Amino acid sequence: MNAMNFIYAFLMLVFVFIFQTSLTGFNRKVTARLQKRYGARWYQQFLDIFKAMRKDSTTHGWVFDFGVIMALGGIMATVIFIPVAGFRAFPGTDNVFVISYLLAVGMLGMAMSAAGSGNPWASIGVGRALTNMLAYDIPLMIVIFTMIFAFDSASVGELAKMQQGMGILGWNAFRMPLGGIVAVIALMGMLGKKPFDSFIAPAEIASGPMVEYGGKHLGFMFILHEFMTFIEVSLIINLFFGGGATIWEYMLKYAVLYTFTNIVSGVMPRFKIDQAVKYFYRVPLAMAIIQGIVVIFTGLGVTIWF
Amino acid sequence: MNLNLIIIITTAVALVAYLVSKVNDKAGAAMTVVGSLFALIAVFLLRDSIGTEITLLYFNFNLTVTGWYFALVMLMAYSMTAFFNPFWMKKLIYPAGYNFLYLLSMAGTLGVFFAKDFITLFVFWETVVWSSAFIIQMGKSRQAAYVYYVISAIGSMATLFAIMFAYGTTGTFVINDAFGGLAAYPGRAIVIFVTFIAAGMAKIGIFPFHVWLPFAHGSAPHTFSPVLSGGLVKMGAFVALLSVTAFPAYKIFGGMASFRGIPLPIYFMMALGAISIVVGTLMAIKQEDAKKLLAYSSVANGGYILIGLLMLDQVGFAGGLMHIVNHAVASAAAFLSIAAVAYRTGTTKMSEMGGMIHRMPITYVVYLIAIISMAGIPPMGGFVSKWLIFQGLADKGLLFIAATAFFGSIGSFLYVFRPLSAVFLGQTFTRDLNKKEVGVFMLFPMVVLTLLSLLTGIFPNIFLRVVTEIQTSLGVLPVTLAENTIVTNNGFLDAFKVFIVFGFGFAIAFVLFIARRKSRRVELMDTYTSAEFIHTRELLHYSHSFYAPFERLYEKAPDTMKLYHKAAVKISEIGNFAEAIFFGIKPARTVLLVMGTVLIGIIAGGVLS
Amino acid sequence: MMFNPVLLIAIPLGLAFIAVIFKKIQKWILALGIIVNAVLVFFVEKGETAIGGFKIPFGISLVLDDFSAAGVILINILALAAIVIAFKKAEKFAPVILAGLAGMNGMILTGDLFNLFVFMEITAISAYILSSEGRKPAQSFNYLVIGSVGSVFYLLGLILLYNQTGTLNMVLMTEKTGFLEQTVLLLPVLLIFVGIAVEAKLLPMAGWVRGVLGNSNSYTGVMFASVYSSAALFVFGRIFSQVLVPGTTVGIVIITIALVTFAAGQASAFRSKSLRQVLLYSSIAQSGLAAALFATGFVFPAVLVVVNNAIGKLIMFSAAGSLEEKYGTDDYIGLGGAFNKNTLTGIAFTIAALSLTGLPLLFGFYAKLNVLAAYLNQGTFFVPAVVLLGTIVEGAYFIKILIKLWAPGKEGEWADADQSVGDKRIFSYTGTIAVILAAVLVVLSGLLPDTAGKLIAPEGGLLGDDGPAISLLIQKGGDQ
Amino acid sequence: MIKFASLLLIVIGLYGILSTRNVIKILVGINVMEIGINIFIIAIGFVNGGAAPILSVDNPGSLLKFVDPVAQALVLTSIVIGLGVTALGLVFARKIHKKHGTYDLSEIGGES
Repeated sequence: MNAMNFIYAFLMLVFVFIFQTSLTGFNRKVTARLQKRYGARWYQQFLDIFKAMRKDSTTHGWVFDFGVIMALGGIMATVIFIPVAGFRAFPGTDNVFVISYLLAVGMLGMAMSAAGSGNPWASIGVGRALTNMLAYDIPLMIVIFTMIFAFDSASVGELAKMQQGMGILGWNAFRMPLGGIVAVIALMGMLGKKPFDSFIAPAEIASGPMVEYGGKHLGFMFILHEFMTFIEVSLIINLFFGGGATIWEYMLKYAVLYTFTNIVSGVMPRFKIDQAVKYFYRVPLAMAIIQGIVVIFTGLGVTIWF
Repeated sequence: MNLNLIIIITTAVALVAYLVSKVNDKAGAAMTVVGSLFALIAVFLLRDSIGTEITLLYFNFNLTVTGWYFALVMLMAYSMTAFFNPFWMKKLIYPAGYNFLYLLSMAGTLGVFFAKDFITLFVFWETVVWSSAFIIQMGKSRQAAYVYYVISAIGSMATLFAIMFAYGTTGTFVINDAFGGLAAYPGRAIVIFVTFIAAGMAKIGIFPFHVWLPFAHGSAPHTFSPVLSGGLVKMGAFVALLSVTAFPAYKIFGGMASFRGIPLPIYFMMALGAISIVVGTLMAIKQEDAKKLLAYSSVANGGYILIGLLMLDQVGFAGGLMHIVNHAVASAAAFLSIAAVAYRTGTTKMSEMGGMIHRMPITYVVYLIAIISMAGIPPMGGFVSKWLIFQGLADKGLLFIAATAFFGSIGSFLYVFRPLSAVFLGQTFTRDLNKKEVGVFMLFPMVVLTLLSLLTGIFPNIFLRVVTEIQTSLGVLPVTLAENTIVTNNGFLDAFKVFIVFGFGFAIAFVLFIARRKSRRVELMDTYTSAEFIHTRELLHYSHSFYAPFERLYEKAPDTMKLYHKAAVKISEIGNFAEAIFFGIKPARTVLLVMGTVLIGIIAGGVLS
Repeated sequence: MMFNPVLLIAIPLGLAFIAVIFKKIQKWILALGIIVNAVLVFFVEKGETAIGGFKIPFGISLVLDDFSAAGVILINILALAAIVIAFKKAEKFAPVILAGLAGMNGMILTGDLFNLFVFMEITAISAYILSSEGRKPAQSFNYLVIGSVGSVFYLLGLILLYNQTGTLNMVLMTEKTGFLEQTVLLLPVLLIFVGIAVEAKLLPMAGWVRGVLGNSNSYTGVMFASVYSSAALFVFGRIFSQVLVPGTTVGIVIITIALVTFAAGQASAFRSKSLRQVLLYSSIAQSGLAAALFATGFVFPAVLVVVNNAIGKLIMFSAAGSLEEKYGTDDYIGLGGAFNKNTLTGIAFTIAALSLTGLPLLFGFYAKLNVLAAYLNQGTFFVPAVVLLGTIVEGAYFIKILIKLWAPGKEGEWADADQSVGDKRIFSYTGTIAVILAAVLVVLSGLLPDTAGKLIAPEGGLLGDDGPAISLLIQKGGDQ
Repeated sequence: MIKFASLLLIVIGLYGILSTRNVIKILVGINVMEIGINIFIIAIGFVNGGAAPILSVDNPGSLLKFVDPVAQALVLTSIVIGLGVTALGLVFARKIHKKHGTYDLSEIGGES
């Protein structure tokens, strides 16, 4: 751990921000085209963020501010732990549990800040978001658990590396097909894409947790959202789609997967929150458990099966 | 200072505290602080005499590092909570009795952890049970003490049966010898294992014995709930530990059918732990009372501890042992902060409070850190232990147990956030606008516990070194520790680095935040309300049925308490029947019954011979 | 200086007649008799004493071995304690009580089966009269009829045995029945069992208990639940552990009845709402346990159970009776917080209840440990399981009572002294001291169980070689 | 023969206790039983053609010819005890009548 690590980390944050925000802008266009609109320019997302950061804002007390800082801090720390195409700012810290639980610090900060605003809509949104998390995380964690058992490693980077060099069929999404499906569905839930977007639920609960934000707080939330998206998509890319041998391969896979979720989201209706829970506990959970049983008791998928 | 002296002195201090309390109850309560701190320091200093044996009356003690570790956790909970005692004397019906029993039960726990033979173990165990039952009744519910006692008694009696059975089989009460000799009787060993662990399960609050926790933790005096959840529950963990180590469960059941390397009897117990995680989590999510919610969270965390301990391996076992400390610290801190809030507001119902953060910011931070640890989020201690347990489970491929463990872990985000949001965040109720932070004397233990939570999270190896010592003393391969890193088969964790990176991220965000224009402070009521005017603070606070959509999914789930009710009704029915048959005013019936007895006796005698 | 054990019978009997004559000073005679007996009981000569100049097998003899010594000491001390606690209630019954005491001492000491019948009848008649204090003549009458029928059965069984063996002496009877076949013994042993079981409170035969004990006062409750019942159980022990040791067939019948009594008693106590009813059912249950132990031949554990029950019920029944006298009810739900101002009495009551439940550091734990060890050493698992299940139920109802009496207050609110039923004193000063002493005895003997065991069985065993096995083990931490 | 007759008496007494609710009649039943048992004891001790168990100049003969003296002693005691119990029972009966105005237990109802 020396100064270089921190410089790398900082550079990584900058890269992730630019990359993901551009991709978001691009996807806004994709969504617009799906809806037969023309859509905004690809850099519109940057403009939105910078505009928000420059505006005046109001605050509802210290926890409202502190929560925002804690959220962004936690999320950025998590980004730093994500291995991108073999690159790690702090080698040896990409344990999958660390990543998935450190992510929770950011979420807790966000929830805290939102609830601290004193607006009941925000609390309702937080409650829904947490419930949603309870729904999608269990099937995903079971699949990841199976993977750790199968490959004897909990390091995201190593798990990604193990899939490389065997062609497309070496990806875990194909070695453990059920698990791959579960992962993509869970990713939809994580990203809050339709049909699992009831915690934001535009036009339903006055935009949920974000209701009280404006100015730099809102700008923080935008940035945070970009980072969070990056963490979530990266996790799936690394664990199920072989990561990337080069940064370009990685970015390509990433862009494809992310756009894919957006396209699916564009044509989906919305689940009520309890419907989402029921759905996750029926289909993906069953698939995850079947996948787990197959892997743990037969070894299929650990050794490539063709 | 040896153990006998510690036990005798604490008992003596208990008596003195009783007498002093008769004169001045606050002074008596101060004695509990002195007594428990004394015990904490004295036991800490016992480190050097580990391995010695000692006898008091007919009790035999054996100073093991395991006992030392458990005792420190327990005394930590007792001594920190004791700081609250002086402030609650007014609410107690028997302040003197409370102070006496507080210290007596503490002395009792020492005996449990250092017991060399079963008689000692059981005697001290029961002392703790009944002294705490008498404390619980002083709280908000008489039913609570009753339920607590009955469930404890079910466990204790099962354990007594196991003890005597083992004694009948091997002819000794010395724990290691009595259990060690069971290898030759695998059939009996199963019965003994299952019944022996029952007391531990009842104490930790493992399904189906978990029903007492919400009653007792929820309704005990606010100053005793932290001890119950942070301390006494861990006594159960100790018994669970004994049943896999002293009992050599893995050795005795080694030849039996097993599931992924876990012999079935042990796997069954682990499954109960897993059920407790699920039940505890689901029930905690729907509680309306902050203390009851934390009580159910203890059920879930008890499940983790049990699973960890029962694995008895390099990693998961260390996680279980570590979780004992972490949960004790976190849950004591959480209960204490709720108690502090209750001290000011007089209630623990979440829907009757809100926005306390603006009145009691330090208490809020204490609660925040406690729940971060409890939910297993880095950089607090709870994460480290849960990480170890997950790694252990993944190593063994215990899929179903792991699934519940994940469920409990994510579910804990839901329930720990509820008091945070309902009690501390949101709108401050008009009634509470003039409330103040509690005094220094009450803040001190809370801050100490918070620092401990951080310490276990950032430098877990300080604690894990003791854990490795325990593992070595029990003949288990100790968990591998590098300088700051914990190494397991399938991954490693550098908690300090995680903390530093987190700090780095936080620093960037902080700089970014203050670099932008300062924001304007507005009133809490000044929020977006879709252009409606709402002037009642209480109406703008969302706290009741927080997770209503989710709760609806399992509202019809059966209640375990009904099972016990049914059993009680059945016993009453038998009693009614006996009374109706045997007792009456007319002698004729009794005479007839007597004749019948003779007749049946003759027939039975004839048939049998 | 050692005295002839016959004095234990003669003194109270003589004083009883004197008390009838000098009615004015009968309460002082009562006090004198009880105290003299309580002192004398420690200075009586061990061994067999022939009465009336006949040689031992021909005449009546008194046997004072360790077993009967434990019995008479217990009975006389309990009788003294009962008088101390509620002298006012006792004084008008002076002759009856003295005669009853003589009868009980005789029951335990006698070595002759017919003599036993006589003493049992004397005791029973005094008990009938005491029961009339409850002002429920129909209940007393019920008791009298059941008692009489029981004694007729006992006599019938006795005569049948006499016909077979030609002796009434217990020692000779033991020898001679050894030669008889089980089937021949079946009927007489059962008849004798039924006769004794009426007083020992085993279930089908104990139909009178609820009516009598349920209406007892602070004195008669103690007499029935603790004094009479202990005496009857000692007789039960003498007969079924030594004189007519039941063979397997009869043994199974008797033990089954005893265990059913235990279970039914605990269940009935669990459902009862009135303090005295709970206690009387609990007494029935304890009798069942002791009887089962005696019938199996575990004399020492059985005696521990009897002693524990006697001391516990002494404290609890006197308190229950006194509460009823003070507050007009003994429904414990209506007595919330009665111990609030009676801390010392409350502590004694609590100790007694916890000891009955068998909680450690108290005498009851030692008793329970011995009970369990006796069975498990023998390889019986069923009975310990029943005993422990019963203990759970027992603990449940006792803790319910204790909580109610200590901590008044609505559910959902903190326990509050203002909600208690009142602050009337339960006992007089002497009464409080007596119960506290009894409680201290329970605690001390629990802390030093080995000493207590030695006091009860100095030779290390009672009626055979079933010595206090656990006691020694505790001392050494099981290092054997 | 007399033995069986006495046993029959005991059974009749028992029947009396079982079949009636009248306090006085129950006491009579008890007394019948007691008489039965007393006769039974005497019958057990009876030796056909035996003399009174008194050693005298007239009767110095073999012990076998004596009637069992123990049984007679027992009966004497038993009778006295029976008397006492009956007297006490009658006192209770009187009290019952005084309190409830009837001797019939089934008319008393629940006196608990």
